[in-house]
Amino acid sequence: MVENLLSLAIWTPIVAGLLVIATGGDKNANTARLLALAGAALGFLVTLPLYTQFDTLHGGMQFEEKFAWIASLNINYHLGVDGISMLFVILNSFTTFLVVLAGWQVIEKRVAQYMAAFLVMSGLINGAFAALDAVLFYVFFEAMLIPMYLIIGVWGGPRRVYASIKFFLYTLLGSLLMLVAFIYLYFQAGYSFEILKYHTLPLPLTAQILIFIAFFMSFAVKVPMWPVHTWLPDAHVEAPTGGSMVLAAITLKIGAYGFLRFVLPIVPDASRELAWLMVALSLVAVVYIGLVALVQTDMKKLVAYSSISHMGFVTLGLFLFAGNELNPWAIEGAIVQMVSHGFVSAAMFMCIGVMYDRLHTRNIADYGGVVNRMPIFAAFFLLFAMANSGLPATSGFVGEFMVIMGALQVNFWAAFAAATTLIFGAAYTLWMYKRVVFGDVANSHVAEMEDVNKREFLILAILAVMVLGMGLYPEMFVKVMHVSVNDLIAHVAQSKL
Amino acid sequence: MLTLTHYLVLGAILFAISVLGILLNRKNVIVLLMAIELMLLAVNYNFIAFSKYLSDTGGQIFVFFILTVAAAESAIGLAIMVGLFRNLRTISVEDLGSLKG
Amino acid sequence: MEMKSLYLLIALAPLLGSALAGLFGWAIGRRAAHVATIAGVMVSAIGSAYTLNYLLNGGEPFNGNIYTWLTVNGIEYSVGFLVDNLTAMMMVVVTSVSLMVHIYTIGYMSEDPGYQRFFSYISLFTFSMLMLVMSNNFVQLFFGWEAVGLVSYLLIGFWFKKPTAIFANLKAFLVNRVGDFGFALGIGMVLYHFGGSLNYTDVFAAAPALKDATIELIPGSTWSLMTVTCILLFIGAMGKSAQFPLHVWLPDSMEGPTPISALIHAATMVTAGIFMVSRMSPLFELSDTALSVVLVAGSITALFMGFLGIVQNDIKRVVAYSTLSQLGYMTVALGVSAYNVAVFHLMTHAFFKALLFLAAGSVIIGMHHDQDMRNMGGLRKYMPITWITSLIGSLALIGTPFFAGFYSKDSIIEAVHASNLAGSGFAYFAVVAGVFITAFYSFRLYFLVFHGEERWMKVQHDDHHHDAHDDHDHHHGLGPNDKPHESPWVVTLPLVLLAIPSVFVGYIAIEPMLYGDFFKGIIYIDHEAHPAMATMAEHFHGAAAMTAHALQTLPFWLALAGVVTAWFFYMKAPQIPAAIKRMSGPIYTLLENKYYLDDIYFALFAKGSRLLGMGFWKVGDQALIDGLLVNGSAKLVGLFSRVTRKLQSGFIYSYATAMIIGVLGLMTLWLSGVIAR
Amino acid sequence: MSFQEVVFYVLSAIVLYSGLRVVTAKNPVHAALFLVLAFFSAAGHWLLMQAEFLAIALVLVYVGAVMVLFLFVVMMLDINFEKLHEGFWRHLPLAGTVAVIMIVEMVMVLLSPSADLSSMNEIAPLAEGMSNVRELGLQIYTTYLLPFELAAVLLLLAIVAAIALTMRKRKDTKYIDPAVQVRVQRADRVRVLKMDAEPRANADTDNNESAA
Amino acid sequence: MSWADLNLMPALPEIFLLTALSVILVLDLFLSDAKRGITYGLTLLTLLGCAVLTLTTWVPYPETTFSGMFVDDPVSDLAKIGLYIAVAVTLVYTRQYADNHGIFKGEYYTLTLFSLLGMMVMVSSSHFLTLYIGLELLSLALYALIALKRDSTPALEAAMKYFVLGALASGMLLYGMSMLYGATGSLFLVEVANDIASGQANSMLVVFGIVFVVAGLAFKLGAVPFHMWVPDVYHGSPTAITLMIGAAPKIAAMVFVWRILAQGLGAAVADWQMMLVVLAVLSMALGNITAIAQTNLKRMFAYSTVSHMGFLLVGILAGTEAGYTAALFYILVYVLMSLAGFGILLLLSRAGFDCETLDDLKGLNQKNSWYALLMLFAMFSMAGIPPLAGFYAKFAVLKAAVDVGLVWLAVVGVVFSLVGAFYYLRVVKCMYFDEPNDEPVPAARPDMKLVLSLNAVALLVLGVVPDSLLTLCVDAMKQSLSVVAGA
Repeated sequence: MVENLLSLAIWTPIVAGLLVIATGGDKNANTARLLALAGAALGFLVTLPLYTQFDTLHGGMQFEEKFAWIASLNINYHLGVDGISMLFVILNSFTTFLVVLAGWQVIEKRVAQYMAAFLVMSGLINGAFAALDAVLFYVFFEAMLIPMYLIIGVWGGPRRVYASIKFFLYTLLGSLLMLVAFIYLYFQAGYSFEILKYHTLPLPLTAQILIFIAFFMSFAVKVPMWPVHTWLPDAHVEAPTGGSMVLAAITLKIGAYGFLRFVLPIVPDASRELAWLMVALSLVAVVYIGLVALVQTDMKKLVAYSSISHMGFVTLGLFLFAGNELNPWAIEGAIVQMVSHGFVSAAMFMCIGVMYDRLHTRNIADYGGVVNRMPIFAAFFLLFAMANSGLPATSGFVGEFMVIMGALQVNFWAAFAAATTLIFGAAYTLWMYKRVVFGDVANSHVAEMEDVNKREFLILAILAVMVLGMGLYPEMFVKVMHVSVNDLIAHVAQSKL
Repeated sequence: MLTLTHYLVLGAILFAISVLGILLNRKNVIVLLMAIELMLLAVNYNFIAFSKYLSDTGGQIFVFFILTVAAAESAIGLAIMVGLFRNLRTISVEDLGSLKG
Repeated sequence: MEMKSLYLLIALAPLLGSALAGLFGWAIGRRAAHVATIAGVMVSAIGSAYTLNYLLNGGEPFNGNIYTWLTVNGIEYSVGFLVDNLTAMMMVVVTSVSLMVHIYTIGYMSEDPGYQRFFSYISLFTFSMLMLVMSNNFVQLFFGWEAVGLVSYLLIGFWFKKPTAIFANLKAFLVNRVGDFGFALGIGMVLYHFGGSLNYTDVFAAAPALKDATIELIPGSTWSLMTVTCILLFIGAMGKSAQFPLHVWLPDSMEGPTPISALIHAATMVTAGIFMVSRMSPLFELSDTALSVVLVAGSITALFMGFLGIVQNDIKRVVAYSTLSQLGYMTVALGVSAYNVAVFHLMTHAFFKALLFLAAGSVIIGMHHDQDMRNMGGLRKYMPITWITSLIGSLALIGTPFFAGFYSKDSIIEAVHASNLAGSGFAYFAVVAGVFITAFYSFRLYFLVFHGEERWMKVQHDDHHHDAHDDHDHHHGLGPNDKPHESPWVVTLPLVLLAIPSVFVGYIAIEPMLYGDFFKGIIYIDHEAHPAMATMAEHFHGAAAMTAHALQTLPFWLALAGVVTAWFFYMKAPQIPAAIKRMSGPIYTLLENKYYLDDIYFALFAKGSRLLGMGFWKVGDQALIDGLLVNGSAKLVGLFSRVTRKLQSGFIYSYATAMIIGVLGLMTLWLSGVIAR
Repeated sequence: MSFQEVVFYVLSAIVLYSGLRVVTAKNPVHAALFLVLAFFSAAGHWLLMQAEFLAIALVLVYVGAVMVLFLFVVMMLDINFEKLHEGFWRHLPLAGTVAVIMIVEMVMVLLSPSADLSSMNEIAPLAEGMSNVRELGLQIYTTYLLPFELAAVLLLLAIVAAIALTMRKRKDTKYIDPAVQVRVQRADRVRVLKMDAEPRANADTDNNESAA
Repeated sequence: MSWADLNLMPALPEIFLLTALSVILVLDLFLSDAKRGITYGLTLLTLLGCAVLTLTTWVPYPETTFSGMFVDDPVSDLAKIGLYIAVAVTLVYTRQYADNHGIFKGEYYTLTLFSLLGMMVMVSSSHFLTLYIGLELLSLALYALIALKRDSTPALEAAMKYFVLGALASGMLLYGMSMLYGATGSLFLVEVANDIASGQANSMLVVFGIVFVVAGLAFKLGAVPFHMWVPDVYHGSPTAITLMIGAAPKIAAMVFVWRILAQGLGAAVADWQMMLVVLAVLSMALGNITAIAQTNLKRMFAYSTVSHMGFLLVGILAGTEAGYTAALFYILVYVLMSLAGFGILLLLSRAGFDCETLDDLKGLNQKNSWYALLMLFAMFSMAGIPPLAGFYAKFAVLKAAVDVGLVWLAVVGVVFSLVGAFYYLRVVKCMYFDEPNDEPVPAARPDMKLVLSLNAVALLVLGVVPDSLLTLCVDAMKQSLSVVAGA
């Protein structure tokens, strides 16, 4: 068994990123690409043992690494994953690999910087998922804003400046408050930034609620939950395809992961007290945002809104309390939904990216009859559209289904509202699909479109396999999380007052 | 009988007068500098009074150095003012408003 | 173990065929594609037949899991098969009709560029439908449920260039989704209240204890758990089986190629709801309220959708409305707890309706893809096989004694008659009136198509599809000098093969299915509370006796009246329908517009939700959140910034003043602190 | 009222009046002179407190050096005094209010019982044989050696700075180097030129005409 | 006291500096303009010598000399090392700029050394008088440095403003000192501290004095409302001098404030804490908000300085060892960030062109991505985004504030640093997102490029492994405070 797997997962892509940027200007673009691909592939490969060597019967942290990092502030370089976070480390490294592929030809300017930004970000994200020290988490959590800011701003669309700054400030606002909460907890926990220590820390309700609010500001923005979601459509629309993929597939998950790792275990009583609010906001996200998605004219915006709506399921699942108990269906469903959304949203953005690369417009109205010119692409797109609308046998179904099942066990009407996504989700996705893909060739531009090339095919095929695989055999993903989730539920059930 | 308070209050009033001077003389830098000299005078009053009433020479020595420093300060200040006047042909504060915002 | 492998083979063979044709169709060519898929379905069909035979001869029903799909809370949720008589019967129906349709498609789609794709789809459908009927649990049922929906979506939109087709498929999917919405919630109720398992056996075992359980959905008012659960499940059935008010997608689904109208929108998929409710009989039996809802929904569908069949001119749409109406019949049967009657009708209907559709398809081929009956007439001479088989199908449909439809339909009427459930009075009226209407529109179609003058000679060819202004590559209709030809053997063979069971299957199957042990232990009926089946059983003395008795019953004469009226109106006095049309202006318009339900739905739901979404977006997101909160605070900071910038006036005195005020402020702050102390 | 008090109040009146005049005078020259007066009176006060050395240093350093420098600059620069005094009365209310509040607050503090300044109300007489100058001198060259040295550095800095800021090597100055003057040779002073006779003036006009 | 008792060892760096300064002053007179580089080299050598002396005389406890007026403790040593580095880096960065802008004179270097001496005295004084003289040494040298570019009206205007306001601030500081003197009867920080701690001091006068002292200190730091000189002086001065003002003196000012408030008035923390809270909040708010409206980078940096000083005050006002440590760390990191930020501006300036507006940075990434990256490090570090050093500075300060129960202040701090992030982002935006203008990137001296790279990369390195510097600060502060508390 290799030691320091998590460190490898974090630092491999970062080092690769630095190497890539060292290739310099666009003269060496091809070297940069190859190097980035190798780095991303290696980064993905080193995460695989996390799954294969994972002990599914062990609820605590695994692959732990710990040594003093900033001794004077009592901050440790403490890494570890449980059944929940492990999946996301792999998912992230996986997505990065696809993103590097996705940007292969599309990005022509400042290739090395583009690739490096993604690789570095991948390492940082892995760090955020693996960190067991609050400050270490925070460092990773916030550091990833920098590459993302650049990705949106440098390679983004026409309104990229607005979008990137909005994205940055929005997310910074939340995380800064979280930092204050961490510091407060540090003193409460007897001068420690150990997240696991926070989990066992008794706190009065007022403190819990304040900490909850601080965490909420941070993670809700990241998820994003209504009403702090408006950065997302802008960021997605302006970001290059790879950026959107990573944003949707990974960074949003960090918000939800934060709720799992921080909010629920650290302030369980406040979570219970405010669960109604979380549920309400989540349902607003599902219904309201679903309707908003319906009227979008920009494909990326539509998918962005659909992301918000789908993430609403995640937050809904996380806060379904029946009495003191969290619902296992809902929690696991939320996690499954997170993973699944990672595949599906990445795939959706990839599809839009493929079309954008050909027509340079994201307007639904500029398309029509794409299937005539790009049948293979249309087939993939359909699969992902179906996954996006939660069709069984795709990954999109599993999470939504589980959350609805869980919601129903807690509150029928919550489940009722959540289940409307079956209708809205299908409506906005398929309506878009209809307008874009079906029909006769709409204009001369569409008539010149060419079907996916090998590289695009590879990306879409890999994603398709994942989407179907997860839909047909979710147990593969779920079995590693049972023990961790059960521990979490048992932990949250106990009051910390 | 003269008490410490007498001198301190006198110093305070002088201080206030210098403040008044600063607030009033919005245009004349030289008078502004003079007002600051008045402020230093008030400080000196305090130091000497305390020094005397506390029987500690430190205060008086402090005053000695304040006088020294003030002299050096005036030299540099006036040198700057001369330089400014050479460039601007004025020392009106109003004309020193190019840096703002 | 052996049977399990067989069942796996049955389910997966079509999938394999589909994958071959779909993924590699471009490489293997048209012929190999249809060979592969037909082979797959053939394997399934033979396997199914073997299974049925095996079960009928005392074989053990199979109930087992294949693999664990998911584990939650320690409970495993598996993919598994439950193969009992009901399933086996469904398998046979599905695979045999599917096989027929596969063969038929060779001829029907021969000119279509999407040939391989089509085969892939229908094989995929077969797989999905098999998964649905073979499931031993709710999740897999839901999977099949949605998968058939997906294929239906794909097939309705098969001609994706046709705006009407892609409108129809979206509509079908979404309306079905409304049903699924209820269905999913129903599954949730089952999961939550029935002990955490989603296996049929576990759930049915837990059900009786929960008969009187109540839940409080709205604080203060208690509901019967069973009623809520069953109604929610039934909403799913309403979507899939196109029951009022979720029926609107089915007529539009005729935009798809005819073979799939036969397979999916007549014989199999739409009956999934009927199958599901029958499967759930141990639950539905426990709630009279739910049964009443089923009954009323069914009767409304049976009657009112029949009316719509009368005014249609598109050959496929007539058949479609007839399907709707027949589905209503089945639902009515479910409502009166005559589940086996419903399933029986499902089976007979599958054969004769598939036949009718395929025949209609054959006519359409003959007419060179013109579907308007007003352009047809006298085809009898040119398409004899089609003509005969159509006649058989129609006779079966209207319930002509001895034909398959007679036994099933008459049984339904009897069952309703014998029922004492709330709403059964209306239901009885509906099904009886429906008999006349069915006969009328069926034979209206028959006469218009196969008899009378050859109208295609006269008609100027304009686009008379209601809103077909597309120009897809199907050439449209016959020219004045063309002659329709009988279809090739691949088309007519399935017609013939389907005509056989359309005639005989009722006579053979009625006794075991309705009154025998065929469904014993599968369909559960509380005979005390719902005596319809028991009452009927008392009066049943064999199929032959039933046939003989038919002449004395009202339905028979009504059917006859319907046929005669149709003959009179469309053969003898074609001016009468026109006159009626003129006289009954508003009613006719109402019918022609399908009770305006489409328009209402469109305005209310499609437009309404878009309006709402637009409002949320423009007002909520853009104006309030972004405009006011986000950009607003940014602007506010900017405003502050400009103000504070002004403070930096550039003048020494104002800086000095600031310092002095600062000192004064600090002093005052401290003084007030001292005073406060 | 003792003599000392009388002197104190008289001097105080002069200090405060001249202080006020410093900040209100129209003409900076007047202001400077009033400042001189204020310093003189202050020196008197300090004498009252037996700080003789500082009293004299104040007069020497301030009046003798700093104020002269001020006056020098004021007079050297050509300044329009009227313009500098504009807006004086406009600012008076605000400035006055601030000043009054400041006085009130400071005096309140100083007079408040909790400030407790009454406990030290006597100037202790100097020890026998000590004078103020000796006292300070001893301290400055021993205990306060560091500040003393630093003050020296500060003065050096002031010299360097003042020179750096004001000394200019202007190209147009008529600067004479004595060393050069002394070493001067005849050849440097007288040069004999041979010139052609100048052409007649009308030659120009001819040329001009021909050019035209 | 006799000469034999005088231990000059602790003051060795200062003595060396003064000697070298005098030598350079004289030597420079004999150098032609072409050989001015010798002065430059000598100055750097002097700094090196000082550093060597400081390091060799480093002891992990406070040593006093000159009758206890001069103290050489680890904090002062650390600060001095910081000062040498800051001044040396400043000189390296400004070498070319000074040449291009006509201030490449001997006075530039001697005045710089004078100011350095003033700063060193400031950080090593334990007596009000030496503190004052040190402060004046620094201030007078800076006034002169600003005015050194004699033909530049903005520079002179800046110098004038700085001078007048500085004198006013000195007056206030002195008034406060006089009150403290009156309250305790001593000018020695240690005695003042002991008197206050033992309750012998006249508490009314102490607090009265504190008001004025705080005002004077706030001016040095540039805290609102005593900050108004900052933008104008930063803006008006030649960029080289701006850096001279904006970097090293901040360290001195911080230690100066720490000496007075923590070492002298530590026992009266309750009295000055509230005042500093007001100043800190105002500084963070006004600094950050006003910076948004700036298009001139120097001005923007000025306002950002104001806000940073607000943050620094949060550390100091905690009044705990951790707080002081945080402040010390903060100021060191801040100086590093300022150096990097201004370094880029200096790098991009050339004769006749000062790079000082946002537009001047447009498209820098396309012109020279390495410079852009360095500036990016500086900007994100200033914004306090990990993994750059600026984050830990903010973090340590916030931690100190929360420790003493000022959670709300920490929240206010982070909210305003969010506002602040905006304008740092805007700089990055200009460099990375905008299309470049025609202005070419001037060639820079290799030593400057190297130092600047090291400087900016250090921000990242310190962000990844901040512990070394932090530990230095922690130890220095602990060793410096322990004896005072014991005395």
